[in-house]
Amino acid sequence: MSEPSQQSESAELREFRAEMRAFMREEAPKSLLGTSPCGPFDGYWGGKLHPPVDPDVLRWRDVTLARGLTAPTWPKAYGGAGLSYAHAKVFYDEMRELGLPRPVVGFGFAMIGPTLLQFGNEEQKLQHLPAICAGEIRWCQGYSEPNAGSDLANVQLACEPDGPDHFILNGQKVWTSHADRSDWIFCLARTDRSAKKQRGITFILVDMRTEGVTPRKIELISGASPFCETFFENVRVPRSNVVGEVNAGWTVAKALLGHERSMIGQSIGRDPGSTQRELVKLARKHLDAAEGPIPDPLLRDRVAAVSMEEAAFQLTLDRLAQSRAAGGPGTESSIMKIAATELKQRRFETGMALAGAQGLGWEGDAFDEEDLAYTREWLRSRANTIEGGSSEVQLNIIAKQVLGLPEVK
Amino acid sequence: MSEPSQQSESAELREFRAEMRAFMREEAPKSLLGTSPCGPFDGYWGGKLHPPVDPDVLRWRDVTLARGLTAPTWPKAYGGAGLSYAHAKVFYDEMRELGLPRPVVGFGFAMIGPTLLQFGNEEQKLQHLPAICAGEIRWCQGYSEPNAGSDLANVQLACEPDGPDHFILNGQKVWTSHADRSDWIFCLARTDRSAKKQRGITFILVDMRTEGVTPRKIELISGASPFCETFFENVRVPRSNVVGEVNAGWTVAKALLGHERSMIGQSIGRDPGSTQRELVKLARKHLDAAEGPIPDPLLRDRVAAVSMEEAAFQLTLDRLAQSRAAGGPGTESSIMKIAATELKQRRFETGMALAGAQGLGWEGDAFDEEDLAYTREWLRSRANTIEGGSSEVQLNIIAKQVLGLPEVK
Amino acid sequence: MSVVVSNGQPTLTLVLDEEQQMLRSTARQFVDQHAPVGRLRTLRDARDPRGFSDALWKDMAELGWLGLQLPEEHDGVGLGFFDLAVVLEQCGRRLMPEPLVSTLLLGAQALMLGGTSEQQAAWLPGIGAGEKLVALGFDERGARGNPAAGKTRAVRTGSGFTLTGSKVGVLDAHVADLIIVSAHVDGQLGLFLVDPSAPGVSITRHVALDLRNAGTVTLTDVLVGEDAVLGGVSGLDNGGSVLDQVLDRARIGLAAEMLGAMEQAFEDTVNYLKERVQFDRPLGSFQALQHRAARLYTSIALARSAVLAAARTVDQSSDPREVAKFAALAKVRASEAFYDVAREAIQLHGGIGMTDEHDIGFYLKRAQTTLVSFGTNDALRARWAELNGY
Amino acid sequence: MSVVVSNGQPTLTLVLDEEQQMLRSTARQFVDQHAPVGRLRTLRDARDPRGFSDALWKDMAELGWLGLQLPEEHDGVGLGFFDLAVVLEQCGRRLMPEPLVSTLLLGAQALMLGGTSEQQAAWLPGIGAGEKLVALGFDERGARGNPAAGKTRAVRTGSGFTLTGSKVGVLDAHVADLIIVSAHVDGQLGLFLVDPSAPGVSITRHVALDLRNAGTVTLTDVLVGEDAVLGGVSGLDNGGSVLDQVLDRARIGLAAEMLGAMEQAFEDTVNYLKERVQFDRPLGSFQALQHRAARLYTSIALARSAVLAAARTVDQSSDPREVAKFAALAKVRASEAFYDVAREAIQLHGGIGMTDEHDIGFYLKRAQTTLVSFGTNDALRARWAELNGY
Repeated sequence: MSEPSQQSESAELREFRAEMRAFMREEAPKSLLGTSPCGPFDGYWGGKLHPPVDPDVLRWRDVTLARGLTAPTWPKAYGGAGLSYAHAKVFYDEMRELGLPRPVVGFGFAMIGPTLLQFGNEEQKLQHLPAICAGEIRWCQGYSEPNAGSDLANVQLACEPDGPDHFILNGQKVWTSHADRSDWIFCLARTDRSAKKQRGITFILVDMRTEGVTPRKIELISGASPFCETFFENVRVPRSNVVGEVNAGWTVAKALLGHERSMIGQSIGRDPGSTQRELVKLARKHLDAAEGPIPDPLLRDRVAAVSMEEAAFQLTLDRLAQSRAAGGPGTESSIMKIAATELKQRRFETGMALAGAQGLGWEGDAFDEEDLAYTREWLRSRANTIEGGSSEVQLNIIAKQVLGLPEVK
Repeated sequence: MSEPSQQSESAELREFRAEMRAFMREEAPKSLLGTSPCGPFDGYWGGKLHPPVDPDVLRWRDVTLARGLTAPTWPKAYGGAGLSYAHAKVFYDEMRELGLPRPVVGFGFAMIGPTLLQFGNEEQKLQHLPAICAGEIRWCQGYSEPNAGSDLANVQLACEPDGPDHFILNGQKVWTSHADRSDWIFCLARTDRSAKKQRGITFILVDMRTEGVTPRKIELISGASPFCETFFENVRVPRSNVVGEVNAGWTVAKALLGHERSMIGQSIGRDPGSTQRELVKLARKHLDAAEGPIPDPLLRDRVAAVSMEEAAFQLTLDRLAQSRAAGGPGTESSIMKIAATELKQRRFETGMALAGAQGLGWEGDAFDEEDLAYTREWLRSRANTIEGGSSEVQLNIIAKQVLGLPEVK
Repeated sequence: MSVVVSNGQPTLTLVLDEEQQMLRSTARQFVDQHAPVGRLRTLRDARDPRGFSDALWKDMAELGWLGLQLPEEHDGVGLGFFDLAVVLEQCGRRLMPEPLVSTLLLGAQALMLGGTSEQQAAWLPGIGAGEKLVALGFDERGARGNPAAGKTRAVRTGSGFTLTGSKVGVLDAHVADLIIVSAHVDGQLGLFLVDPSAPGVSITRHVALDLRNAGTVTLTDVLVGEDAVLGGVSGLDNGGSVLDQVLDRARIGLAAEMLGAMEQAFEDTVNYLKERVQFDRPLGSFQALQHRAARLYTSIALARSAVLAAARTVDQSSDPREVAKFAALAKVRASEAFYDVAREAIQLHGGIGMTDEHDIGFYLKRAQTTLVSFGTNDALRARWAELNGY
Repeated sequence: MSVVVSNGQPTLTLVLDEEQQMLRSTARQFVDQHAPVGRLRTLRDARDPRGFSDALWKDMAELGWLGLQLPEEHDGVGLGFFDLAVVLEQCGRRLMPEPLVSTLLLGAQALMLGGTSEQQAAWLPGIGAGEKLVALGFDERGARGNPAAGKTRAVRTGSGFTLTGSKVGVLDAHVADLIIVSAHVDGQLGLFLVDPSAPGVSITRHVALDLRNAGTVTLTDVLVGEDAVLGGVSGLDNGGSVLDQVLDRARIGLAAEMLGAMEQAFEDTVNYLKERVQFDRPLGSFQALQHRAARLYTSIALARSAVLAAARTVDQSSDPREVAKFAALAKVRASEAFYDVAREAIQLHGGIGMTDEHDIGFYLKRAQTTLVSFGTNDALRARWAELNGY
């Protein structure tokens, strides 16, 4: 965990900070200032199906894209700005300072982009990365299947050769968030049934407009959701869409999962102190106490406990980011996934305790919109410890990969 | 879970209750009245090494022994009274009502006695059971070994034939409570190293005065303890001391474990409301609040929570006893072991929170005796979830035997 | 029922006698057959105006369950509260939205505990026959479940009282034939019998999180006669105490429902663990999950004892403080266990447990609702402490 | 040290720079080599009159640790509190009973924050050199750690004050060259420098649960001069505020020790799980235990961030309220994690973990002691809430 001398770097970064600040003051549409916490999912998701209503969103995309700043750390050759992580952090810090949204967001940046940079061939990089940077293509994830659950390697989506240059896909994916709004999907598919489970998997990219691809929305216990099931019926895909080697997709898949976990941790921790503010606000509203100590000492204790959990979590995000920036280990995405999602669940449970009977509505005038929405969010939060790699899977990873505890023989 | 008609039984039991009451009023030494909660371990432990100081203890033993009441449910032929469990409960209820101790207590009654009744041959029953009833012989348990931990079947105590009629024992037992005060020990010993682990075990009784048996006391984190290590060096034991068949001791051992678990659950739950009384007393003492609500609402909430846990536990003991009495399943000793020991730990943790800085003493005048003792008891309580079958082992048992969850293949 | 005395404390009978076992098994069969949890989804999506099945309610009346605990003089079966709890447990298994809590636990108990013989005669036979539904309103916005904190007032007029105020979360108000409300009058808390169709009464139904049915009852200068006071005008100062006892019984009855619900959710989850294969093994063979299931099982066993003891105490004890203690105990232990079970049930079901099309999510919605209803765990622990003198 | 501003909040540097890493690794080596936990047993059983090793203390002085944070003008190294915390963490690993908390966290901080330059000159060089030990008494029987609830009084005399009262749990009082005590005077809380050998001072040592050393200091009409007031007579009304700040630093320093302790106990436990074979498998291959270990690891990681942030804040923030917030955070998160780790460490070690001859039990004794010292979690959560305006 050696850390570069802060002194020398600061000078260069300070200069870059000033440059970015000036750029944003001049070029960012005024209408967007103060509108966003600048999290990895707060902003324009791109894609052909739902162009933005607000032309300023496209203008902000254009001015940043021109400097490669929609994907600041990606190489310039693929539409990025070739910046270091430290520089990128300065850029995001400054946007956050101004409440500016990231110019384009989505799974292209957080998941498939970094994966293509690592495993894609030159043609694939040139085909997809600039399109992601420009927000032209929106991506969704085709990992989970109905019979797999946490056992992601249990891939059944059939992928069989069709002539020398094509594959035919048949089967079903589930939990494909926003599949109905996406242009492309990255999939795990089964190319060899005789090999050991992790062996016969291929990582393949599919254009959602291909004939035979059908997304269907899933309703959750909290109501409508971005999740879909996606069905594949004789879907013909060029062999050139395979990332990495045929039957070697599991390696690609695991790398992408690491990107996903970090992203979940970061997206939940993106607004320091927000949990405390939210709970104190709910306490003031529902306990009818405009100021001073929260009158119920047990609820006050609970709010403080969750708030402290938030603070410790937030500081841990900072600490690990600094450790990574200093070249230290960055293998702690599993603990952040667990900590982030359980913090979120405790936050909503505490909020529900504060809301009391006002949290028991589903529909109807007896409840205000805010209360009804909060209850739905509480329900939704139960999925946080399941999706993106369940807590149980993360605990397995920590036990084995971080603590080195032995496998069962 | 059919229940015998309460009406008819009550009449007979009422009569028996009156009889017992009269017996106790007349025959029990006055000096013993009101001295005991009548738990399975509160009283005279018997044995040759430590005869009781108080002659009234022996008188109480004598008058009950004459009626078989030191072991009320055991057959008359072996020194018991041949009573039903329902009658025995009435007897204990009445003793408890008067605060009378059980006449003799110990592992003879709670563990080896019931096991000999089930698995011993006639000679063994006649040799040992009356001696237990009379409190002549005190028993200790030789199960655990240093390398076994929860894996009780991993028995290494070597037991090799020495001529046709004897075995020679070599090895070590650990956690042999009160071994230094006991006359006999019941042991698991390894008679076949080639067989599967559970197969080559023999259940054998050993007179502690045999040459080569040496107990050594163990000090715990809480200070002095009843635990010992017991060493066996070329200890010669008659083959007639084997209970059940040679190499078939594991069946005997498991039955005894069931008796042990029930006993632990019952001994902890023996005084309903005692946890609440203790914690309220500690709160009044340490928070300087002679009456009224406990002034600290968070501590008050904790006391109430533990007290409710106690009440639910106590009621569950009653419920399961009633269910057993009515011929229902009695297989729930594992949940009672877990519930009892964790209740005890939470009770002491809460007590320590109430004591605050007064709980931080080991020795010295700054602390009163009661506080010092309480701290030791808190430390001691940590062993409750380890000894007598760890919580982990109990959870395994519940998962597999009660819930029927599958084993790993 | 026998009370065995040990150590000065009565030992409560906590097992079912033969008749109760038969009752239980009949109820279980009926509920399993006629009241699948999926009904909740259908009723919700169809925006059913009543939100439960009238036909089923009538069947339950015919089976004698609605009059189970009602006195024989009012055409009831004359059994105990314990017997009612046996049935409620089974209804709770499938989260039945029928008006059990409103009519049997709140309404009927209020009438039995506080009503004049005329009032009882007027309402109890209809309740037992499944012909009359009763609601009870005691909570108000901002009162957080404490009846004394409500603002509804009754003002004496020449011939009776005028009621003004607003009650929230009134279970089954939208279908009730009678609504009992608490109101401050002359420094007391009185209970009043209100005709839902009387001028000045307005009822707004809402869809509740757990798909039981509830609404807001607003009273604007509603005129009632002296005979509308529960227990008659002479019993006006008794309302607060009756309401306390009614709420204690509601806590116990609700806890019995919760017991059934947690048992069913747990059973479904254990079955899922046995069937669902991941990583080429049944999920249930993973030790970390086994231990969690075993802990839930232990919590449920302890909750069961608390609930049965509380129900038995209603029948055996003449001391309302004793019932109140057991009510707090049963509700708290059941709430804690139920919430844990419902939460873990979803987690252990994984993604499918989060979908609306699977039934298991309904248990979490019910668990949260019961956690808050008739006293939070915090409030009931404080009540327990107070009743135990600290 | 750089402060990066994001979102209006300063980002604290939470990683060690190269010098700090070297300091850490030197400290770790030293402690591992010279301060095994088993020492506690030896010191206890020998009834050692001092209860710690003077020789080790001198070695630590020579390594520069005792003067690490003291100003250079008083012969100190002039580094930050963060650097001191780096050393404390390593000392905590092996539960060192040397007078770190008393002398460095309470005594030296009080002198630095509140002392006159004469007082600092008189004591700080000796502290750094390992020649002077300082104790601080603020708690009294029944005061439950709240200095304001103490009953010790200072009464003005002609030439100074007479002190009367009794302080409990005073760390290292039995060996202190100076005892600082809080006392009410003229409606204020003052801090007074008391010579342990002065007439009227009596010190009774006790053996503490965690084998750190503490005692009761009884003051009977102890006469002190005006120069005995910390900060001088003019600073008399400042005592309460200085004491608050001293206690916040003690919380943070103690939390750093706790961090080291939990890390060591956890490491020992994980190693035990890897080595110990039961049921023909290493214990650590059982998934239920793996998950519990993984959860502890997560708690420790979060505690670490809170502790480092708090230590850094002492150096970077001029706002005592900000330090107080972080102190509460660090102490609570460290206490919770440490207690869990220590409890689980024994459970996972099984029977051997319960024996006095094994070291792991000492961690639980320390965990309980730190849980109560310088503010319980309940009290510190209330303090956090108050500081955050609710």
